[in-house]
Amino acid sequence: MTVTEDRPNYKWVGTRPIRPDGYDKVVGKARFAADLNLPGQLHAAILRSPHGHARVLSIDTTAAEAMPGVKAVVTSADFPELDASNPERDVAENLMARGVVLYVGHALAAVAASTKAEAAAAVAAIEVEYELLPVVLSLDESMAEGAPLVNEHNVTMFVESDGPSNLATVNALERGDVDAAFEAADLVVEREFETAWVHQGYIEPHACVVDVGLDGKADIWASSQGHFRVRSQTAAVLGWDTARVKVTPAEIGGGFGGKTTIYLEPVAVRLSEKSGRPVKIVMSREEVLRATGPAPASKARVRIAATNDGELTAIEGWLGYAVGCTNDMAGFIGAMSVASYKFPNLKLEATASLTNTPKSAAYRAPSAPQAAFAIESVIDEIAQQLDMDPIELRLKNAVVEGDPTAMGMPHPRIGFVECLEAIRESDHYRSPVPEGAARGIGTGFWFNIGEQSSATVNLNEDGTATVITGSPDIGGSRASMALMAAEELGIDVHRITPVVADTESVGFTDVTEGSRATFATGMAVVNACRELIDELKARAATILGVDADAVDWLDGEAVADGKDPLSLAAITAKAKGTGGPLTVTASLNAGGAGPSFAVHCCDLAVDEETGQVTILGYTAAQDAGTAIHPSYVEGQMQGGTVQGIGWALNEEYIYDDEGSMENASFLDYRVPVASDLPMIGTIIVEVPNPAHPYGVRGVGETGIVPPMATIANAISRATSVRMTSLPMSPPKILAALDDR
Amino acid sequence: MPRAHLMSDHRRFTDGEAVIEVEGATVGAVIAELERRYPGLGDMLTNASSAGVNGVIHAEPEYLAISPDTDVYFVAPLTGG
Amino acid sequence: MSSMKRSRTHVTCTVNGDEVDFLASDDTSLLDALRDELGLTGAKEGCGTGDCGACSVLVDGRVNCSCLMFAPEAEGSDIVTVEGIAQGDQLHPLQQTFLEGAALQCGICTPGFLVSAKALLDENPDPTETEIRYALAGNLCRCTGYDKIVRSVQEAAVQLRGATR
Amino acid sequence: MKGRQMRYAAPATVDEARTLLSDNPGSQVFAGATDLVPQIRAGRPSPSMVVDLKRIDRLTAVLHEGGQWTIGAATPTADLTRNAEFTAMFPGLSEAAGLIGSDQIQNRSSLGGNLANASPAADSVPALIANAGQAVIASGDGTRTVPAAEIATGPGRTSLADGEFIIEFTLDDPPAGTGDAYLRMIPRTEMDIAIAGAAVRLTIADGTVSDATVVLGAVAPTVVVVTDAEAALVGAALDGGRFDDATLDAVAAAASAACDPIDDKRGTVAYRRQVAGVLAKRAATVAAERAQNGA
Repeated sequence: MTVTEDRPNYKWVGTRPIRPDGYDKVVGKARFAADLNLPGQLHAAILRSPHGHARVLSIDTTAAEAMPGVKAVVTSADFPELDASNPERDVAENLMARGVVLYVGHALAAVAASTKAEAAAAVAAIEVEYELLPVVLSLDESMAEGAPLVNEHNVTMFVESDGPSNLATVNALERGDVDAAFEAADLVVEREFETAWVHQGYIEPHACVVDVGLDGKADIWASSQGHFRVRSQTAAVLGWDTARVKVTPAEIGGGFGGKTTIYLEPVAVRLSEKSGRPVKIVMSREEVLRATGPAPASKARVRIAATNDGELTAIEGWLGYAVGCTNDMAGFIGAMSVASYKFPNLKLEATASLTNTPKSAAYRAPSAPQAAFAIESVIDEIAQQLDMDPIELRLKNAVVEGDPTAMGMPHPRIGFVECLEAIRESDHYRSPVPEGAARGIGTGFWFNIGEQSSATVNLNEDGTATVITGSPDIGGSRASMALMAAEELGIDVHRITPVVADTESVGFTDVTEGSRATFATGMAVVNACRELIDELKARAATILGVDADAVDWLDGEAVADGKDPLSLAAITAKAKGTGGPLTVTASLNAGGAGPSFAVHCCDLAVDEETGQVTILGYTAAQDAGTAIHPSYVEGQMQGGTVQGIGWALNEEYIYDDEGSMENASFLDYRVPVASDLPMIGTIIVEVPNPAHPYGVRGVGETGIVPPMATIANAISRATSVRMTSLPMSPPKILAALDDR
Repeated sequence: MPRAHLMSDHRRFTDGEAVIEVEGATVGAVIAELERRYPGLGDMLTNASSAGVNGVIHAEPEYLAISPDTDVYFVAPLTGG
Repeated sequence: MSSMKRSRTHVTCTVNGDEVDFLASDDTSLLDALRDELGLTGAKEGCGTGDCGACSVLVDGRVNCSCLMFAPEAEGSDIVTVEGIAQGDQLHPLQQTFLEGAALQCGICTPGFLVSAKALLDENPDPTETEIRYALAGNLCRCTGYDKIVRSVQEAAVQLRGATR
Repeated sequence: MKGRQMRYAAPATVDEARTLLSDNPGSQVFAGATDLVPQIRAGRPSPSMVVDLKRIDRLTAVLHEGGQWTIGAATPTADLTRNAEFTAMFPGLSEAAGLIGSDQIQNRSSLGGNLANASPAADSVPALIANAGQAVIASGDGTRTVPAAEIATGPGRTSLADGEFIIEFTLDDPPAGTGDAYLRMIPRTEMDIAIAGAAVRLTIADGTVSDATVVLGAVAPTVVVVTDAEAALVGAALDGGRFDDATLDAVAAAASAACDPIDDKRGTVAYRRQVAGVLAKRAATVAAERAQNGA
């Protein structure tokens, strides 16, 4: 179902063609990073710390080097030490510990050998002497007075430093007079919340294949959300010129933010250099869970003031994020993600603190889900106490264009109200709540980001086109690029081949994150097509013998008064005689990414004897701006929602006292399975983003923001118990029911 | 004159003032003037901020031209997932 | 120790209709043998412990996690991987409905889902939604939320029943 | 690893398997390896040799003769859940066997492996014991037969001597008016290890329970036979086909009291105790229904 504002009648945008890369993916031909093999290739294994925090007194690799099949061994001694001002120092020290290991799973050394088994055996033969240091695992421990230092290199960002600290960032936002507003309030609800570490859980473990030639250049095939970032980070970690590194994007098996940074590539480069052979590294699932980016655990304290007629007058709160062993922006962004309601008075502080756990990474709308869980729970409790419909309460306070975001800047044109109305009018919300079940509502939003993209569009001799971009295709973006190009050029989408090119074959493009590929890279494609059309009109003028400004471009044809229209193919056929190949590259730094709001509705039942939650029905409405390929917009909404359901119900890192993850497998790190879920209904709301030629907002992030509160709110209505700690697993729910 | 809107973290440089009127034809010029008036603030804005201008967030706003009636919102830089 | 030879076992089996043979160490998984010895990289390793189903293959018509099988166990058996589901240039209805129904986003889990769904429909041509969801519970997908996968299997089942009616 | 490489062998007879085991110290039998492979990946030393029991016909055969079932120890559990006659007679055991992992796992997992791995949470074991399953064990040159209940002695520990392995299980046809059920608690709907499980088998004559077995899993180092719950059920009369609340409460209380659980990543002591009681009374309700409808 789609709710659409008036918009032009598009021919291709909004249709659902089969994605061009799909064929290779359903027959097993698509090449993901671990599927690539080069002649003479070695396999690498990585030695990882068994300790949560320790000084490395010595590493002895002599026995490992003598093992059968071993061709190269590297440690941090094989990498330059980056100075503190280098923005990639944390990345460098995360991928090979220098002197201190900061978490269980921190890489210390790597071996390349003829077989995987030989590499693993050699890693086991490396001898390391450790001096154990105190381990800090929780936010409370990290923030405690006199807490041991997690990472002696960390200084608090953006403030005058008074030396190493566990504090990563502090961000405060304030407007109005919060104290007066609470004084005057009819109703105040205050709650504390906590959320656990969760992993992005992409099914493809990190992998790369690297071949360093005798010319000193590294050829890298990698699974990443942005191969230009792989290039820049790899070069920075190695102290190399960027031009020495070429990165070819393999198909990527899921990222969700977790593949916006590197873990392996420079290690493979050094192993390949030392051995003179191509080197492949593939992480195990256990390594993925122990050593790659979870999303921060968090705590929150939120207090909201309301009037008896449901006006939300003030919010005061603190959001705390545990960000792992190095600095991270999570806390900074967290405070800003509180921007869905007008709140004339607002006082928020967000802090991020270090822990001896893996360096955290972005995960879909980073840091917003934790904040939304807290705020949307409290708002729902206000609706319960005022006996107001939860949608009506939100509609009464929802931000519209011109209302301030948390940091003050006015919102641009947004579709929050439209999403609330879409759920209110939906079949789901209008249907009676099933017997024995309860219904919850929750909302969320994410800013989305623009950043830099490039696109090259080549028109071929026969009027077909190749659209080349640098944005890895995680979930159907090739299809979206082809659709926008088809709309612009006026040719059949099947005559367009979208390509994701390597770092030497397309202009610089930032990482695929923040839902920016269809927005920003799409804008580059549109710009390139528009330039091409100008050129096509000029060529048509030559062919037709008319002035250039007498030619119009309509439905894929050049038209001029008194002349037969010229098809695109007719013009490309004469390209040689009219000035040569028709090709345009467009690059941009896209501003104006449009925030995307979502409203979710969930029916669930709680087994009050076991604490088990069964999701019976779920509908998500989200403002996509314009859905270029609606199937993949729905897919982003459904995927984000189900990740949020996992975050809400069962996913969590369980650490032992030493900081070792006890559930580092898909058996016990419990992502939702098919039988846990109903169909996830979708309502695409289309309030076009005025800053994009087709109104695109970007849809990847927001879906994960509402589910936790949506589910907690439904549980509260089912049981009269307010769950404030994620995950809301059966034991926790049963304990809360018993305390009722 | 353009108005610079500061996040609360930045206001310690300005005695708590949240909105400062500053002369400048680009965001960079505004930052330079703020640094001159409130030493330390300009560096902070350069390192830790994006700028929201006319509803659009700019990641590296130094050379962005602004008109005299522009509101410049300094906001934390964004990343995504 | 460096003189230790890794002994390898000679395994003969049928893969996607072709008789093949390969050499593999006894501790090699069937998954690694398919990928490294036979170059069939359609089956993926997502976990290596039988928890994600990305490595699913049919062994004598039954769906198995090839990561849990030792390569020599394949001796004499009939194996079908995702590469063997299409008939020549004719996609299997499941492959077609997955494409049309946008049942894949990143595509890493797709081979496993196709193999498991084929095993289901081979045995039960008219499964309920619940039966589909439980039959696919051994296959993790992190992109789609399963909705479009389940719908595509339902649609393929309809088409297959139509074709055999 | 340590310089030796694991070997694989697929004997065709029980005797060949015996010889392989005795000739190769550190060797281990397997059927599905659904636990073995993850254990090796998690760092447990590999056996010197893995002896595949699936190529021995007797170990994958399912026979029903003379009022007795004989089930090869390496039979894939999918063969049991798909066996309509077996499932009609032992619906609880069939369902329990069908809860061991995904369809992929079901085509590999076996009653023998599930029992011999000696996980306290093994799904098929409580129902196997509730149905008085006997294990036929290859021992020395011959065989010995013991109740399945006597195999596991603690987490990962069994009463099987070196070189011994389970060949098959025998189950007598249940008497008329008998029904069984197995329920477990997992956080998801599939793919998890049981936090608690309960198997109940009841025989009902003239509306009164004449025989009852209640066995819990995942709440103690081994399965727990809850004699107090059995006592509460034997003699209990059904009203409208159902037990009264007092009987069910007594079953639940006895089950909870019989637990000796641990806190771990999968559940807490308190939760396991509480839920074991809930599962026991629910399983008793289902078993009673089956006992009255089935035979």
